[in-house]
Order: sequence, then structure tokens, then C-alpha cells
Amino acid sequence: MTEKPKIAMYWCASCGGCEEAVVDLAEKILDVVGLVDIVFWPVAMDFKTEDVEKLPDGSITASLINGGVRVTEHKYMVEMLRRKSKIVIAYGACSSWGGVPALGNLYNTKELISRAYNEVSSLNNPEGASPQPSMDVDGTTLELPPLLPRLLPIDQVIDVDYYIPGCPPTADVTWNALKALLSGELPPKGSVIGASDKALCDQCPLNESKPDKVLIKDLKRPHQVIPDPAKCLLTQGLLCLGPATRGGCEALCVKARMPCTGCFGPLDRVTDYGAKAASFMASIIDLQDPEALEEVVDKLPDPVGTFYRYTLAASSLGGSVRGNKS
Amino acid sequence: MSEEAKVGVFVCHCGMNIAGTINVKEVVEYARTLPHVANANEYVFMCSAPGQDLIRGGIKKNGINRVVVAACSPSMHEPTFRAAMAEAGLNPYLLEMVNIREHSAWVHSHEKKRATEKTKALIRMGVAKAVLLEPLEEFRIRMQPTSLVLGGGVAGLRASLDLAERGYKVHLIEKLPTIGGRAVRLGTIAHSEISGTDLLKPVLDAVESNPNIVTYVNSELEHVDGSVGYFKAKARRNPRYVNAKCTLCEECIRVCPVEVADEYDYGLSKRKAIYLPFKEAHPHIMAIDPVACNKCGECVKVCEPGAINLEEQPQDIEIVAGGLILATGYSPYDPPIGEFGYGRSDKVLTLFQLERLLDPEGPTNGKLAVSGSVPKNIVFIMCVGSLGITENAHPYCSRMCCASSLKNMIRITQLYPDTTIYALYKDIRTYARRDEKLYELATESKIKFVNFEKTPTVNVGQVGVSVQVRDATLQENLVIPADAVILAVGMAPSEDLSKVRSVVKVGCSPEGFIREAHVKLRPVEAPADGIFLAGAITSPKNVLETSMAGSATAAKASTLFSQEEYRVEPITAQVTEELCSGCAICIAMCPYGAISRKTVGEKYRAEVDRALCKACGACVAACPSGAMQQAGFKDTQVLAQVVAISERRTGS
Amino acid sequence: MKQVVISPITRLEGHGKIVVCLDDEGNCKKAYLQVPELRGFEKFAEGRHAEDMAQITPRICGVCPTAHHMASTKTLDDLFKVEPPDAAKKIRELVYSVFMLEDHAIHFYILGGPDFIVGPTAPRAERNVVGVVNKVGKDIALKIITMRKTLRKMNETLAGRAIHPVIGLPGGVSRPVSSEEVQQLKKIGDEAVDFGRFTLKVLKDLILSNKDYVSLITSDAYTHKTYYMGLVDEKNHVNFYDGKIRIVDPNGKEYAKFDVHEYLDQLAEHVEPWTYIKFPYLKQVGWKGFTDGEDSGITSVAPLARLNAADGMATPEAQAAYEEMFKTLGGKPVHYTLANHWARVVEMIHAAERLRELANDPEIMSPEIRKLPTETPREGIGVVEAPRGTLIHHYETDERGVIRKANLMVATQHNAARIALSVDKAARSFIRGGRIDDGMLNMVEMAFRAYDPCHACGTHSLPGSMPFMIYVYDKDGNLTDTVKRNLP
Amino acid sequence: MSESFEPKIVVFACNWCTYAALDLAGTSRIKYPPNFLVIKVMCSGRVDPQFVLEAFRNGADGVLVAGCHPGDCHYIEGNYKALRRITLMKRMLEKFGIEKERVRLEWISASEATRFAQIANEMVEQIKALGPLAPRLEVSA
Repeated sequence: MTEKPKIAMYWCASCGGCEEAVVDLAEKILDVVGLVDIVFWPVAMDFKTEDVEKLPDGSITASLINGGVRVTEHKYMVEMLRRKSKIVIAYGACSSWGGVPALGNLYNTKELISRAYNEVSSLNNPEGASPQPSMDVDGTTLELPPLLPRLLPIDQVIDVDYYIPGCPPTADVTWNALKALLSGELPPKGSVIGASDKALCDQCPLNESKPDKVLIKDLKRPHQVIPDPAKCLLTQGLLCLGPATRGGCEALCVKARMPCTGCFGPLDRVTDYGAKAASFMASIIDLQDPEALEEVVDKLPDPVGTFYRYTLAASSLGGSVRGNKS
Repeated sequence: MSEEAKVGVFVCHCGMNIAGTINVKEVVEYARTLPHVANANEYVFMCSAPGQDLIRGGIKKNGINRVVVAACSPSMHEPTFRAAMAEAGLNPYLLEMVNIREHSAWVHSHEKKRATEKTKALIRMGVAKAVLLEPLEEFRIRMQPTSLVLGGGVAGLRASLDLAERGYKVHLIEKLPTIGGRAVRLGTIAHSEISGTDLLKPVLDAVESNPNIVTYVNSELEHVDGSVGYFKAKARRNPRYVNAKCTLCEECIRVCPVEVADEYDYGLSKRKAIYLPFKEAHPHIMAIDPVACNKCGECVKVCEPGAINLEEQPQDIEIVAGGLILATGYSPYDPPIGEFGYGRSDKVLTLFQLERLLDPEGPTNGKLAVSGSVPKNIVFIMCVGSLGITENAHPYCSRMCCASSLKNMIRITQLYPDTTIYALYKDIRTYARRDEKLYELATESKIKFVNFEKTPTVNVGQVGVSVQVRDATLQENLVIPADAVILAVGMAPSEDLSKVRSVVKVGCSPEGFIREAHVKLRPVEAPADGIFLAGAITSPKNVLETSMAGSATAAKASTLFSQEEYRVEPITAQVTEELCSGCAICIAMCPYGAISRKTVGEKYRAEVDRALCKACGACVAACPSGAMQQAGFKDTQVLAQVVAISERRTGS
Repeated sequence: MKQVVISPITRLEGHGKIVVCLDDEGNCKKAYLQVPELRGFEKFAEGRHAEDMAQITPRICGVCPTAHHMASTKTLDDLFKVEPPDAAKKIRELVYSVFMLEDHAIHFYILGGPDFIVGPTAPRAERNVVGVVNKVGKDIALKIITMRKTLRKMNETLAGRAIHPVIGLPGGVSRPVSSEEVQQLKKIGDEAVDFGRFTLKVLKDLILSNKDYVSLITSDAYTHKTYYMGLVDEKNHVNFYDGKIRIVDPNGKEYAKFDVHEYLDQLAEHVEPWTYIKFPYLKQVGWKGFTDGEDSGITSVAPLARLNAADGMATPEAQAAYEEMFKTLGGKPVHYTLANHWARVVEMIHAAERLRELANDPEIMSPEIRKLPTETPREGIGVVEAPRGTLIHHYETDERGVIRKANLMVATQHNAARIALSVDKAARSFIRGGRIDDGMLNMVEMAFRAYDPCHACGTHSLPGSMPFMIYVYDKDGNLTDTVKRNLP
Repeated sequence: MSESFEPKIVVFACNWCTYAALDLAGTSRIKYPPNFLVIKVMCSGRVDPQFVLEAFRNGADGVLVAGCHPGDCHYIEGNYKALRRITLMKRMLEKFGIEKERVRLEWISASEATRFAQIANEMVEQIKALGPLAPRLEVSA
């Protein structure tokens, strides 16, 4: 019998949602297990990193990696998997663009650590202890992996062949991608697989409700307005990022009457998701008077968290450039 | 694109203009090191014949397929170099000009070293973009030298005549049963003794007799497709129910049982459901008011020539035109009932109604009769509906009301010497050469001018009407008993504009008039090519200004029609349908209405009419999917320039 | 002296590792559980819109995103001082019950359960979901998979998404429940309760019927006398979505019962420089290091703790199962870590019954699901019982509702100290003379896994299968020996 | 150090006003510091915020977006679209830690060559005071 393709699945700085997303394939997962040899999947299967290290380079057909690179071990693991794999696929928002944890890139690691261990109100830490890369505990040296200065999408550490978007990718998107992978019918390297080539509006049931001219006079945050469920949320002043976000989820959030927050990331021709999203959003604010404009923009105190919720690490600047000033 | 980019860089000395500051040798050396650069040359004058030969040679001999010319501003010689490329058989849009004279040599002559460095950077950026340039084809439309004129008032008539006299065919569409518009209803024309009708009669005749003009009265524009050079219009001609056989015997009028207010006299008189709009109506036959008519058929019975057909149906008219002239005019400001007593007393009239009263052909044959008698005390309240003097008033000045009020005051004092006239004004604006004369005349003819800051009030009582005003000069309150109060109302945007805007892609100014391409520089053109704006459709105008505007649009249209074909610069926006989600963000970005939403399968997609696109690129910057791109200024092309600001080798 | 690093593969990249320090005789001197990863949510929450926290914080953990979503949403109610309509609260609790049931189920059958269902002594290769399938049979396995899928789909509809829900807003939920959905829910409600009963039966037939298992569960190695914490309703019954926090001491006496707004008076966090996880403890009792008993402030959470901290269950069948459990295990409080598996099943029944109740409550169809906030936000605190224990969110904002400070006290953290105890105890009792064998590994592994420690929360790794290997270093740090499980 | 530092500033100039103003500066030999690299676009409304961020990423210390005065846009209101985008853009850049002096949106008509020169000098001075941006972008992983 011919050898089944070898598949590895691995996580870095992720929440586990991507693993759950794979489990959500439900009965399909059994098909997958039937078609491939899973050589590495820490969550569900009993294989050791050592075993993977022993495999000849390029012997894994494809590695699906979720989570961004936050600590040194992540770096080691993705580099190792790259060597072992013919194809590396970034699975989910975090490994593709950093995801939510990349919002940490707005601060430096010192700030991240001191907030958690020296500032929060529930602490009782008089001697101001905090995790150390290496410390001596009654004669034993214990080591902790240090945080990297920034959380990185895996393609800033290794060469990535394909991307499966979403926070997390939906079961359908995952399934489409796996089918493409197993059928060998893959698009050019660097492509996004499993999802749509068009923005979410293409899949959104409310797109038809849009007037010819999409213009707004005011911005609203979701808790400030009860939207008309039959009308496009954007035209009601809500920051729905559907127009800038890759389709694939079938507008799950909009169907729950909440605006799209962009977890499927940018489309192929977009270099910086947040800048593009901000550009279209600003474009439709139908005001000419600078003061009036400032007033409306004031209603959005966190443009970065809003427009770069999932893509900060992959943005042009990658995070804060305050340098040492904070 | 498939073939590998081979860039030729041509650096010009421009005599000493460039070479005097910039070390051209060094720059050329540097250019040779750039990715995709096949060769780099320098020459004393690149725009000269030998200079151009270098370029042509580069293309022919060295197989260069991209050209970067580092010289003067593209506004100088871009056409020159494009031509040279075309001659050598290379698409002229594969040229990138780097402006190292105006933008470097001439402004940095004090820092030669750094100017040279900057020049290298500029060329590096130019090359980076050139590598990604794509061949573009000019887009041409066959010109249809015919115009569609919407509106048969002074502006539309003037435009139609001018064009017809130049030999261009005109389709003139008028909603009412007669052409002539509102000016024909003016009792008297300022600085003359004649009425509006007399003034315009020759124009009406000329229009009717001109073979190049096809007039459609009782007609409305329903739909317009296409763009400059080739508009396809659909109009509907509503039934008039009376045809050319009509001899104006007026038997029908006699028997017609229906009587309604005559809009021609602004409601001061009545007419039948079948009527002649006015003495000089064109066409000169009866018309039936479809709203008023009860189809009783009495008129049909008495009509000898059998000119009446109550069964007449609307007709569709199809018109193809290279340009559109919109001349739908204005609507007089219509005061809300009660404003200055309007509608509460027949002693309160608008300026337009006064015009009718003073028209020898008017309802009173020119006799100034207000609720039966000639008024002794007449109070003119100026700026009604203008300068924001009331809540409902427009913010702007209507320009014509001062002059025409004064004109009428003077006429009244001449006709009825013992009337007393009060002119309550916020401001008197009799601008320009001749109108100021009216003001002088008026002040001589013992008219009492009262300037107000606080808007006057009109009290309508059992006994009579009085006007209360505080004289801003004397600082005292006056109560003036009035036999007649004339409200000098201004001009408001025509009620028909919303209909017009639903058919033709034109924008609206904050005041509600149609917006010009440029207030000062392109006052009679709409932003979209081939659409012209005549008369009060863009702002209040008097008869003089309106005919000027009419002629101006005709001139503009002629210039357009004089071309065989209309050329569109190829750097327009284009959408890749496969990537378009139909989010419609782009549509509102376009001031020219060049983008529309079409349905493909179930889904929306954006569509660009290249003929309408002016290549600003606003939709491209807004397009959240990158589906919309501008030829010659694609994201990738501009970004390549941006990335090339750094020395880091890219794309090599 | 020697240092032994036990690295569960799944933890190798920073998801938790165990370091055992040997004395010169090679006996365990001390064992440390290290959780070496931080993502810094508490910091980067700063500057965000408060209302976005309900969608940002679920990204702490994709295993229990609904817990963070609800904790956050309740915190937002408190922050914006807006009381959601009853229908909204019920919809939230409905979603939450669906989630609790589904999350507990995946642990019992796939992640934790195999130890018992297949058996702790069974060959390792069989001790996974496949083994479970073989043991319980295909159709039952399918029943389990289908049940989970149904529940996940339901929450995708009700909450927008099953992973990282979106309906929660200050003052309500974004989406009402349709009548069709209610019909579906009623059906699911009944199925869910059946499923709960069935699971209890599986527990009894396969686990409790087996003397060895029971003695294992009650063995000293898995026993720690700590405080227990959980949410209770006004009747002191277990409640996952709302209520007061109740803490009982190691003797089962009520130690404290308080509103979450007082959590800072009751709880504090201890920091050790050798791990990224923080160790919460009872502030009044104080931090006494890694030791149990009444004098140690170490408290524990999760199913067993919740049942210990409550006087009973709010639903009948769950109450019966609750009583049976305590009767069998010798009365409250139960200190056997492994009893968590049983407690978890009791809670599954509770979740299922609650789900059925709410599905049959006509009010969930009400269109009154939102109140718009009018107050200026300043500070908000909220709590829910996550599957893995008490979860507290605490935000401070400026007047525009932008987060100034955020504090998150996460379920697994509360258990961190007790887990460390278990690990230490297991290591001490099984590492002798540098001899380290499979049995010891199983013990440690099982101790660890019983908590279903979702380090995705404390850090971010999924619970479940944890193969071990051990590196034995000499004092100069040279690798002298390695022990691995499942070597041929 | 910041003495020798010469900021690199990218100018996105609209074809009709600002680009023409730069030409005029040339023909009238108005001197300004050679720190400016001009990129021509047809209208300031074409400037995509992505361009600005990419400019910074590739070593720009400042960016000037310049177009026609309000009301004078060759494309009627392209400059207003630029205004909207840059207004929001600036808010984001602040959060990234990029000082507001580094990004400017100016209306420079075809005749305002001197005004451009004056803005140019001002920007160079301000950005010199702020120091180079590039080092702050480097994060070693």
C-alpha cells in the first residue's frame, strides 16, 4: 500500500481555539485520520518532539501551525518543523498575523511583565518578585524561556507556504483547506487557502440592504446602539469591518447582529489590514469640516485595537515604535 | 506581465540647468547598478532630436521595454518622450519621468553633494515604479454631435438656438405645454418698456422655425444611459389631447365646465381645463390640463376641426446625444402660509404676482388692483426667503429681487403718482452697471426706504393689514398701515431637481442647486463630462445672466462636438470583478458617478464607466479589497516607489 | 545534586514542565511545576474599548472562551451600571449551560476520562479517545460525538460562534432567540439530560464498579486538605453563571461567602520567580508556601471544589447524583483530587437540567434583550464559574469606557498551587534512589490531569494526553540518564 | 548626533496643485532642504494610508501629504477624502508612538511655492529635533 501523507499539527502562542476548531470537524475528523498519518499533534496524540526531531528533513508532507511566536521555544519549534516539512501552513489568525495576543506589541516586554507581576490590584508581592529567565532556587538553577521583544507571525521566523485564516478558522474553511491539501490542488505558494478571495460583504446577508452610496455622519460603538437587524450595520454607523475582511465565515458575527471585527484578516492585495480598514472607514465619513471630523473620530478612542485587532504583528510597523520611551 | 522588465534610464543635463548642480556621471553610474536597469545614458538635452534618438535606439537596438527619463517636469516634455517611444514601437505609457530639474537641481544648487544623492534616490524610485508599469491604451468614444436640452426657459432656448445656429442638432424637452419658461410672465423687463413675452417672442419664433431644433413640449426626461459623446436618453411625451388642427376658436373654452387657478398668473386668475397657456404660447394651440380635465367630452363635441382627442396616449421618445444641457430653472420662493401674512390676506402678494398685475396682458390688463382697488400705501418687504431673514428663508441672496422690486416700485410711482411706497430692506444689492441706476431713480422718486435689522412683521387684522418694523437707521419702531404688501421673494432650487438628479448623474450644492465642476473656472459644466448647466439651475440669476449662461453652455457643447471622437486618458480606475465583494464603498467616492453597482448572479459587483472616470483614484484608496486599481497608479506601483526610498535592494 | 526535568511533550514549548530536585541519595527533595509562558492580556487590555473585552478576553482560552465572554459581559454590566433585561440574562445562562455541558463532556470522554474508562493500567497506546471508543462501542462513541456537535452548533447559533462568542454586550445580548430555535432547544434539552444520565451510568459501570479504581481515587497520593471555592445561589446551591463566592475550609465549614466586589479583601496572588503562573491564595489566611491544611491559604476550584463549597445542586437529578457521590466518598468535603471526574459528571447533569429548564422558559423568546447604558463607566467586576473554576474579571476605565487597568483572576491559577502540591507529593512518594519509572509518571500525570488544568487560561495549553520523559542531570548539568515511557 | 541626522521625508503631491507648486519652486529657484522625496499622485484622495505606513517602515522620518485647497480640488473633493483618512490615520500613528509632527497634511496650491519651502524647512527642523525613527523600528527576534 502507498504511504499516507504525514501531517503535523502544532501550536505556539495560541489559545487552543484553533485546536478546538479542528475538533469541530466532528465526524469529518475521522475521515481525515483515515486519509493521513498524523505524526505530531500534542493536544490529542502521544508523540514526542524527539520523534519529530528524528524524522528526516522534508519527510512531513505538511505542518499546520497555529499561534504566534512569543517565546524562544516557539522559535525553535517552528524552525524545526520547517526543516522537517515539505509544506508549512499557518493555521489561524495568530500564526498568520499575530492575532489578539499581538496587541501586546503595543507595549514592551518589561511593561507586560511588570503589569502582571508587580501592578495588578490582587497581588501580594512586597519584594517585587517577577519571573526570571534563570534563577537559583535552593541550590537548583531553574530556567524560564524569556519572551521575545515582540510576538511575531510565523512567517517572520520561517518561510510559510499557505495560510488558513480566521480566529479561529471555521470547520468549513478548515475542511476546504484540507481537501485542497490532500487533493494536491494547491494555489501558488503564499496563498490563503480554504477561504474566499472576496471580502465578507460578498457573503453577508445584509449587503443587499446597502444604499447606492454608503456614507455615514457618525460612528457608533456596539453598546451605544440597537441596530436595525435588516440593515447593513456599517450604514448604521457601526464599525463593521466586513468590507475589508476576507470572506469565509459566512458572516457569523453579523448574523448575531454584531459587527465584523476582522478575524479573517486582509485580502490578497492589501499590505496593511489596519491601514486599509481605517482608510475605507474614514472615506465614508461624510463630513468636510475638520472640527466635525475630529469630533466623530474622537468617538473611536482605540483605532489601533479596533482596526488591528488580529493583524498588528503583520502590520507595516508591527507594533509600537515608542522605542524606549513609554 | 510576462516579459522581463528591461529599463533604460536616460539622464538629461538640460545644459547646465541640471548638470550645473548634479553630478550626472555619478548618477548614471548609480542608475546602472539598479535592478532591471539594462542601460543608462546621459545627454545634454534629452528632449532634442539626438536625445530622443538615444531613447528610440535604446528601444530598437537594446530591446529596452521600460523608459525612465530623468529630466525636467513631466508637464514640459512627457508628451515629447511618449511620442518618441511610440515611434520606436513601445507603448508610450511605459514611461516614467523623474523630475530632477525642478525638484532637485534648481532648488538645491546650494547643496550639490546632497542634491546628487537625492537625485539618485528619485531615480531609484522612478525605476522601481517603471519596472511595474503596464502598457495602456487610450480609450475613445465616437462623438455624437447632437445635444439634448432639458428645459425651455430663457437658458434652454438660448443654448438651443446658439447650437442650432452652429449647425448642431438639438432636442429640446419641456415639461409644460409651451416653451418660454418663467421670463415670459414678467410684466415688464427692467430698463425697458416691454413685457417678458414681447422680449422673448422673437426667440420663441426662432426656436420654432429652426430646422435643427426638435421641440418636445408636455414631455419629461425619464432615463439617461451612457456618457459623454454618446448619451442614450428616454423621454416621455404626455398627451396634450389637442393637435395642430386647433384653430384657437376658443369654442372649447366656452363649453368647458372645469375652472382652476391659472398657474401662469400665479393663481391671480382662473382658466379652464382646456386653455391656451398664454398669448404667445408655442406651439400656438390649446392644451388640456390632464389633472383638471374630467373627460366630459364637451369640448370634443364643439371642436369643428376635430383637433381634440381625449384618448391620446403618452409616447416614448428615444434620443441619442453627445452632450446634455440641463436648464430646468428655478422655483420662486414660496412663503409658508402666514409668513408675512401670506395666504392670510389678498393684500399680501409676491413679487411674481405683482409682475402679473403690471403686465398689460395680465389678469388685470396692467391695472394695479389689489383686492379690488388701487392701493394707496404699498409696502415692499425685500429679501423674503433670502439672507436667512426668516426661519424658512435660504441663506443666500437671490440677486434679482432688488432690481426687479425697484423696477416695479418706479413703474408704480409712474403709473400711480399718489401712492406711497415703503421699501423695507435688509440690504439693497443693485450690482453692476445698469441696476444701480434703478436705485438712484427710486431714491429720487420719493420712495421711503427703511432699513431693518430685525425682520419686520405683518399683522393681518379684521380692518386691514399693517406692517411693523424697526428702522435701523433712526432706531425707531414704525407701524405702517398697508393696502398692499409685496413680498420680494427670491429664487429657490427648482422642485424638479430631485427628478433630474434621479435621471442624470449630477451633484447638489448645500443650498440645493446643482453643483458646478468649479464655481469660478467651470461654472456651466457639471463634474461629469458632457453635462452642462445653464441658467438658474446652479444659482439664482436674472434674465441677462441666464442668457449668458445659456450661450456659454452652447459654446462648451460646441467645443465638445467639434471633436471627431472623445479621448479618455487611460489612467482610469478599473475593478477586478473576481476580487470585488460588492461592498459599494467605492461608489460614494466618485464625484462623477462613474461607478455603479451591477448584479452578477445573486451578488453585487462594482462597475466603472471609464468614459466618466477622471482618474483621481479616490475610489482606489477607499477600496477595502484592493479590487479597485488605477492604471498607472496601482497600489503595487506606488508602493514600489515608496519601498525604493530605502537603499535596500528590492525586486531584483 | 541532581535535577530531573519532567517535560510533558505538550508542555515542552513552554506549556508547563515539572522539575524535580534530587538530594545526593537521589531522593526527591522538591518538585516544581513551571508554567513558562505569558501573553500579557492584563497589559494590552489597557487602551482598548471596554465593550471589546467581551471579545478580546475569550482569546485567552479557546477551550473555555464562553467562560471569559460571560465573565467579561457581566463585568461590563457592572462597569456601565446597566441591568440587563431578564430575557437577556436567561439567554446568557442558556448559552452558558450548553457550553458547560459540552466542555465537561469533552474532558470526561476524550481528555481525562480515558484514564478510567479504559483504565489507568491499560497500555498507554489504548488510553485515548480510540480506546474509549473500543471500550464503550462505536454507536455510543457516535452518540457522544453527535451530542457534542449538536451542542456546539446550538451555541454557534445562539452566541454567534461556539469558539469566541460575540453576543454579550453591557446591558444584554445582541440577538434574540427565535421560536424555531426554542423548538430545537427543547428537544436538545431532553437529549442533554438523557446524555447526563447516560454519562453517570458510564461512570458507575466502568469506574465505580471497579474496586481498584475507587481505592486509587481515595488513595493518599491524591489527597490534599485545602480550602474550596465556588459560586452559589441564595440557597447555597451550585450556580455556574451567577451568585456569591463561597469558600469552605478543609473541614467543610463555611469560611467566607462574599460578593465578587470584595474579592480583593479575600484573595491575593503570590508570585514565584521560577514560573509565569501566579498563585492565588486566601488573603486572610496568608501564603504559607506549598503546603495544605487549614493554616495554608491554598484554595482550590473546579468541579470537586464547587461541590464541596456548595450545600447542594439546584436541580433534582444533579442533587441526587451529588448526594450519592458524597455518600460513597465518605461525606463532605471530599479531598480526593481524582473525584473531580465524578464531580464533573454531576455538573454535566446539572448543566443539562438547567439547559432544559431555560429551553422551556417562555421568556427566552422575549424581544426585550438589551438596555442601552446611560451611566458613565468607571469600574466593573464580574465573576462566573468556568468549567475549571472561579473566573474573575475586573476593569477600570476612563469616562469614555477605555480600559485603564484590567485584572484577570483565572480559574486554573486558583488550582496552580494545589497542582504543585500533587506533583510534589507524587514525586516525593515515587522517586527513590534516582529510580524513576513509568508508574511514577502515570501517577503524576493523572494527578495533574484530574484538574483538567486549562493552562490556556493560566498560560495556554490544552489539558489531556501528557506523555512524559525525564532527563536526569548530574550536578554539573550533564545528562546522565533519560527515562521515557513507551520505549520498545 | 541629531546634528548630523538628516531626516528622510516623503511627499505625496497631487498632480494639479502641489506637484505644480514644486515645479514653480524650481522655476523660481526657491531653495529648500533636499530632504524631500516626491511621489506624484493625481489627487491627494489617491493617497492610501498604507502608503504612509510603508514609507515609515522603509525608513522615512516624516511624510507630507499635500493637495489642493478645500474647494479647489481638481476632482471636486478628493482632498476632503484625504483629510478624512489622514485625520483617522494620525490618531493611529500616535498610538504607535509616531509623533504627530512626522505626518502632515497640507493644502498647497500651484502658486504657493514659497509656502511649500516654508513648510519644508519647518518639517525638517521639527523632525531633526525628534531624531531618527528607523532605529525604533528595529526589533530583534
